[in-house]
Amino acid sequence: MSTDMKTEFGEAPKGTPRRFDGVLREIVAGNAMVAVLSVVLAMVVGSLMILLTDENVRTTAGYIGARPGDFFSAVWTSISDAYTALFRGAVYNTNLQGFQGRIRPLTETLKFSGPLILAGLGVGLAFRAGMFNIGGRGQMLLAGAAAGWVGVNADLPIVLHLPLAVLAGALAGALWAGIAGFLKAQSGAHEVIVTIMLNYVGYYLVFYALSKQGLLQAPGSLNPKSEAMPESAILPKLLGDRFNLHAGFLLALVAVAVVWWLLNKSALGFRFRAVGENPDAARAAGIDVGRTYLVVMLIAGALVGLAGVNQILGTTTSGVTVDMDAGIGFDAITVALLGRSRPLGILAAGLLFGGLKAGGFSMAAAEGIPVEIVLVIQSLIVLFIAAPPLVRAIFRLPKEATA
Amino acid sequence: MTLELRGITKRFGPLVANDRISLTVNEGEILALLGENGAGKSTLMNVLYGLYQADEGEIFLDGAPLKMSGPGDAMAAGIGMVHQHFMLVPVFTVAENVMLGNESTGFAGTLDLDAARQRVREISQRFGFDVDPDALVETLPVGVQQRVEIIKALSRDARVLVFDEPTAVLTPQETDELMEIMRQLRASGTAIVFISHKLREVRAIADRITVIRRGAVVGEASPTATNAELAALMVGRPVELTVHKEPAQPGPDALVVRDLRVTDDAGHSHLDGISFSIARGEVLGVAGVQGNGQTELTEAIMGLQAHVHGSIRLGEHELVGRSVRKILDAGVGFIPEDRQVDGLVGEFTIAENLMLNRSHGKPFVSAGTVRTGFLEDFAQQKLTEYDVRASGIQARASQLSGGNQQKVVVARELSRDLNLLVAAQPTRGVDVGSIEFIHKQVVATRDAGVPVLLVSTELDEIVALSDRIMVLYRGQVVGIVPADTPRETLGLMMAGERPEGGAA
Amino acid sequence: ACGDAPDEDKKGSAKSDFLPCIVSDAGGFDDKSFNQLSYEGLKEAAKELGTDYKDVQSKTDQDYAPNLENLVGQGCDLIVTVGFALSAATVESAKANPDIEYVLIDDAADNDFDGNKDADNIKPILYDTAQAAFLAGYAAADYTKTGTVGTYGGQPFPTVTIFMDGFKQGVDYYNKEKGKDVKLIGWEGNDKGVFTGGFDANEKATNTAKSILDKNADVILPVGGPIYQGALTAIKDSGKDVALIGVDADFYETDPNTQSLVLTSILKNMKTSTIETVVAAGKGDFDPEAYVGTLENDGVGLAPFHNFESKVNPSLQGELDKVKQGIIDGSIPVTSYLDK
Amino acid sequence: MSDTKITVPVPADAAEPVAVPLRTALKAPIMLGVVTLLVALLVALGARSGDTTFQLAAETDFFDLPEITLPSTATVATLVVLLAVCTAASALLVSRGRRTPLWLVGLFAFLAVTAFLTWAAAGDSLTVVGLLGGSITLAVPLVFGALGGVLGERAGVVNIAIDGQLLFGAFAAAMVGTIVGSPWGGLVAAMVAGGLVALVLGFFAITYFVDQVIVGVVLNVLVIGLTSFLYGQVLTENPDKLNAPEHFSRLPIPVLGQIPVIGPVLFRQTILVYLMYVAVAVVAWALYRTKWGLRVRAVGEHPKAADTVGIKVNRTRYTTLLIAGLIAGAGGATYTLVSVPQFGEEMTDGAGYIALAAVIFGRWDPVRATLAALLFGFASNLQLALSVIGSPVPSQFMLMLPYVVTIIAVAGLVGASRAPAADGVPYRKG
Ligand SMILES: Nc1ncnc2c1ncn2[C@@H]1O[C@H](COP(=O)(O)OP(=O)(O)OP(=O)(O)O)[C@@H](O)[C@H]1O
Ligand SMILES: Nc1ncnc2c1ncn2[C@@H]1O[C@H](COP(=O)(O)OP(=O)(O)OP(=O)(O)O)[C@@H](O)[C@H]1O
Ligand SMILES: [Mg+2]
Ligand SMILES: [Mg+2]
Repeated sequence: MSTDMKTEFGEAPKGTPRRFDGVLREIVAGNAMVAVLSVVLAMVVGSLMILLTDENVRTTAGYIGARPGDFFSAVWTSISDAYTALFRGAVYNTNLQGFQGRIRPLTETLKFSGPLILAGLGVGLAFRAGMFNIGGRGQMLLAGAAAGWVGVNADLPIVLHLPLAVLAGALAGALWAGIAGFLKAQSGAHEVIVTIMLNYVGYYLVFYALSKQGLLQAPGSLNPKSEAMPESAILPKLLGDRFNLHAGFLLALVAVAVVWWLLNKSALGFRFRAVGENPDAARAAGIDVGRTYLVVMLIAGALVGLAGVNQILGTTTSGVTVDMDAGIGFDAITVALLGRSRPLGILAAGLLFGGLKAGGFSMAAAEGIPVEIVLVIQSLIVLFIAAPPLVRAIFRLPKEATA
Repeated sequence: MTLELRGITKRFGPLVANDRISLTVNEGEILALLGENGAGKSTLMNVLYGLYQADEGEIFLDGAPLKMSGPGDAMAAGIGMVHQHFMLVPVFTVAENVMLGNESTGFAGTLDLDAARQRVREISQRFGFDVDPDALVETLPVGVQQRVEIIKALSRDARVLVFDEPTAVLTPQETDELMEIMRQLRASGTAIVFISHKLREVRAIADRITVIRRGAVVGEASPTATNAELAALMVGRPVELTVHKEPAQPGPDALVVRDLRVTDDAGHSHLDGISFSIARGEVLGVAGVQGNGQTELTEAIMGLQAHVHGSIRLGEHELVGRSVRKILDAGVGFIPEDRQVDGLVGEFTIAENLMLNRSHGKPFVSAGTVRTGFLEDFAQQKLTEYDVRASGIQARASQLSGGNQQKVVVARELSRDLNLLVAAQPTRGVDVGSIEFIHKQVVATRDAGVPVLLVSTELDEIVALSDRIMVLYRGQVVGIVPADTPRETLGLMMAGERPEGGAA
Repeated sequence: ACGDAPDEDKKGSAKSDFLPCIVSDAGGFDDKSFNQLSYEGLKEAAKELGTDYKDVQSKTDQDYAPNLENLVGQGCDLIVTVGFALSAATVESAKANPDIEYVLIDDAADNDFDGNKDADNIKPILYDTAQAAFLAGYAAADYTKTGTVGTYGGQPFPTVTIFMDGFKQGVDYYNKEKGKDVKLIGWEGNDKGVFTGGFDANEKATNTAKSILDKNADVILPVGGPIYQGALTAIKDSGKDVALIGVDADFYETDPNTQSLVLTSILKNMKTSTIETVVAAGKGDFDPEAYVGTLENDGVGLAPFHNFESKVNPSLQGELDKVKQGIIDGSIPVTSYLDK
Repeated sequence: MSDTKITVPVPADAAEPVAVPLRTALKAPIMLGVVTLLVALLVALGARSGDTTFQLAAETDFFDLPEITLPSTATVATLVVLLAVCTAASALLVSRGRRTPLWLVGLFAFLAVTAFLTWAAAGDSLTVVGLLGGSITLAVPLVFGALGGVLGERAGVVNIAIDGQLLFGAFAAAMVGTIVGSPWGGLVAAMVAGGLVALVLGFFAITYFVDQVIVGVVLNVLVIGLTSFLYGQVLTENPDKLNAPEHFSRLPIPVLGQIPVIGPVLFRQTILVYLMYVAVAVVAWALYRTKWGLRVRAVGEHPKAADTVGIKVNRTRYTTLLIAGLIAGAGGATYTLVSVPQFGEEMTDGAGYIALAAVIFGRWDPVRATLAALLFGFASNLQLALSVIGSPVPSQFMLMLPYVVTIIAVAGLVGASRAPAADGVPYRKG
């Protein structure tokens, strides 16, 4: 992951950033067919695991010789029930009354995708400038804690309170990520190490604040948890109280637009990309590489921070906890990679993962299918999508002409 | 022994890099391959060496077909290659590089480094090289690296040797030495394929010359042909080989460098108190074997070196201690010596590369936003003006041939108001057609009253373009001499000898 | 091998249509602690009632609300939620679904701290574990030969530190009564103590235990699900004669590997409470009144010495009975976070 | 052509030299200064009275070593002075254009740690042997993981999947170890499991040119998903038969184990620790001294150059990756065959990422990476030891210690490091 290979060595590969790209570009070039087939393939593997968990399938397998029909119908029921539950949990639930109720799962999907998109943007943006931000967890925690602190402690009307809390969160995320950017710029400390370590430091810091009266712990409580957020600091619900979908999703959409502008239209984004693709040339062209690392990490941290804000002020308003990042900081890496670090790609990947998450809860509740299956399906989708030739080979599709 | 290529065709996707090429090389003979950038010379040699698989055609050694699945087979057949882009592992020592792939081992696969060192010494002795087997390759000057490549090829007792542009990075003396080695090898029966853009060298050493254009053989030429004939054959049109320029009209001194010292992070000194000045409308050429401080000099002017002492004044401005951006804003244009590392962002489009060093304001950026329309018009105009051969302004820089990449850099640097042009190796690896063009641009810049600092390892280029020549040796100025100083004198100066009559 | 096909689908057997459900906290149902015990309780209750049941595990804090919502969607009649972490989500779900009965284990469901539970249809189940831990502390102090006993926890949560708190008070009480100076390592009160930083059985747990044994402790109380596994390894490695005190359930029965090591266990009868509550609810007698397990109502207690019967002072059991009586009648004060 | 005379450069006139700060060299004295200040602050703000006792001997030692008892405040004060002297020496050297020598940094670190320990353990005693020995045990999976990481990256394959290899290794060791009834079986299974993850990584990264970072990150998630799934579905169904592996117990080495201090720290460990010593030595030797190692390094630095001398680049990468996987997998076995006798979900708790940090911290060198992992182990164990003593610092801050130490070390002492040049770049032939 270094970039200081020097001249004379002919074709010795230079720097890393390009590694995030070459193959990825191929993904874009590869058609939608591969994406769809990747999902199918991942679902097939998921099916095998679903079958393993199904008792009916296991018992009927016991007498498959005697009555094979039982087995196959059990297999069919098991798989179709599972994926129906997934669909019902993520998109449209035919079991419920009225369109409003039936479409509710879709709104849940949107709700879950909000923070994934925000954090994915944070990771993806940093990627584009050649920084691998594994620190999503810490950044979300600090951001959530800061937003929660403002939420609980400021006594303001909603028009001031909410923006202030959101801002505090974004700022905290920015500062936490900024440490990695700053150290990289100042001493070359590898951002992978620093962001990993900051995850843990942030966790214990927030834990401490939550265990300390006067800091974040709810007054009178002994649990490491803050008070619930007051009305004036809560992101408004978008579709009324019957739905959980809140303004955090709008925040995500706005962030997609802003990052898109930033990367594709702005001078700052131009510098980010230049540094990410070739820091040597960027430096020779008068771009301050160190400063760029710092700036990109600040913005990336703010974006990831917004994901934390989204959790505390939107999804779970009952108070800050040390677990509030819910693994989103790490999922964001996968989202960003699947979205090829491009804003629209991240939007799509975030929606897909949000849907799988919403559907996963429904599969677990309805069919007792462990949520780990969703993890497996997610990771397989990413792997297959990243290897179009493999998918083509499996489905015996014709080879794409190599560019 | 005879090596024969018959009807070799190699395609990269839709591009036909080699189109039914046939060649023969005989024992004790030097065959030169000529062709402009991208003609397909290296590709052909890579096929010969087993690095690429030919799509069609066969290779015969002494009439027997060679089955080649990799370089291993080529080496086994006695084919060796000195690659255009050195195939050396920078962080390995010379001995390690030479033994790689051909290691002698002791107990349990332990490397026998002593044997490798011995082998390096042996070959060095035979050809009069001075190479330390334990030196790290990345710390060696390119000229020495070139020798390591040669030792590597020789250490495997090759009967056919391919030299792909070995002289691009050598000084005249080194080139002469290399020629001598090639003659020695020829005398001992080795068959040699020699690739170079330098017509003088080709004519001096080749027994036969084959010219390739756009992947196909376009003709044979004899070593007695003139440079102009060869160039025309290569490019397919007449080429002006000499630079026409009026005598300089130097104005007042514009760039004044005083007691410039540059050290690296480890404290080693690279420039040891050098002083010189360049007048407006004057080209100062910096000659010297690579690694004698030229790189550090250009980088120090550009603000790219960390530890700089002394003074670099451009008009009113002191440049030392300023950021690169401020220096660029002061009107310094910079053509870096390695376009792929410092000059271009490979993944960026031509248009984006054209605005690379002006991303902070007018004319390409307003209110923090890139003015896409303006940029595209600008890029389109430069593409035409500089005759950049590409599919369009949205083509990625990495997809361009070296000559065209260089044109993009030159276009970018020359399309703003300059107070100084720093050009390092502006034509390295560029074919004669593009060299002609770039040289014209440098002269035009001078004639517009801009001082030019030209660094080149190519003595021809220095002599052709410069008004005065400064020779660097081990971080010090050996002397600053007029452009008509004899080559022999320059050569001696490059080896560190002070010219007669000059005070120390 | 192919078996015979069953004659009839067993699923057809008669069932009550009462549907009890359970959500774990992030520890999961195999945490060897409250999730597991509550889950076993629920399963047993469902069996007793002859009903189906549904269970979902949470992976993180963010899963509680969606899990509850999906269970509501599945038509659950009663939902058991385990752990203080689920408190807020449970209250929210309970308010939105007044027809469903909720049982919240180990928390008072009072998130506004007004001293009252926040929704009428929640039954909080709490345990004043400090009382039982007090007895364990007394027993440990009496048993130790080195004069040093130790404890460590997973994370400083109140449900964890309540064990350590009670244990410390027991040791202190013993010292005062007997004029001894038994030292306790690993807990000073006020969040200062030894914690592994998580509830995983891992090298950290082992090393933590090891550090405590290095300080010469010969009785050790690990608090927090599977982290006691670390103590097992550390004890075996040390080659010393060290006794282990279990938590939640009687380790002697739940983990036979510990039989030669376990001095006693601090019992929190979550399984029983869950069974009783769920069965009552299934029969239509859901009582939303908060339940606090104490020594008096046998909600908490101390397990028998089993193999250590012969190794402890013969008088110890008698003394413990007396102390227990004192705690019940209030003559021996035991404080914990539950008294606020 | 105005000038025919040779001009010789004039000596510099009064151009005032503008020096750009020697940033790299300055880092060390600055960092030392910061640490000195921190330690001094500890003493100033949280003065603690009493003596601090360092126990050198383990109880079962052959030799009896004395305990060292030091008056806490006086000792710390003396040490702070010494720290200041070291800082000054470093600053002096840098001002003379030299670098801070490693031994000075080492001495400084030793003094700083001693000062901190003396302060934190005032009025109590500290078992040095336990502290150091525990550091090694805590570092075992990190060292194996880091070795795997170093090997992979030296061959040009970024191995972010270390965590997956550790976790899968732990899982396989627990399950197979139980079924087979021998920890050796478990160890072999763990290695195979690690190798399997590595092969999947290779399959996607080498054969299909998928971005190695993607594959690595995703494989970690995949392994978490799979092991948690199998754990829930299979292991918990019958824990006694599937998830109760027999343990490697401690195996003191007869003579070596009796050496004072060193013996109990290094040579009264489990077989896995001894395997770790061997692994570090063998990997270091193989990488730098054998034909295989030369080829691996060549492939990671300049695959095309390796190709031109007839080395099969992708085959070399596959085999190296496989070996790396086997090693990392063995590290996973520590979790279930040494630490605790059972598998638990996500039980590696991100250790693979820490191992990755050790790889970078150790500059892609097996021995340095091992030292980095040991430093981390030491900081973790220090945290434990101090919280057991009853340190005045809240437990959350103690738990932060290893991570903060790593950041300080990376930012202050290591700085920019250079990965193998072709690290992460798939090799395609023309
Ligand atoms: N050369 C550069 N390298 C890296 N980041 C830069 C550079 N120039 C500007 N930036 C960043 O982009 C932001 C906005 O760009 P802008 O061109 O307005 O910078 P600026 O510092 O205001 O420019 P100027 O110095 O010309 O006033 C700056 O605040 C800074 O964070
Ligand atoms: N690996 C490759 N993939 C795709 N195209 C290639 C590849 N290698 C070479 N080419 C293309 O094939 C053509 C011939 O390239 P080659 O390197 O053989 O030229 P050359 O004659 O050696 O030029 P030069 O004088 O610049 O070295 C060029 O257009 C080049 O861009
Ligand atoms: Mg070529
Ligand atoms: Mg209340």
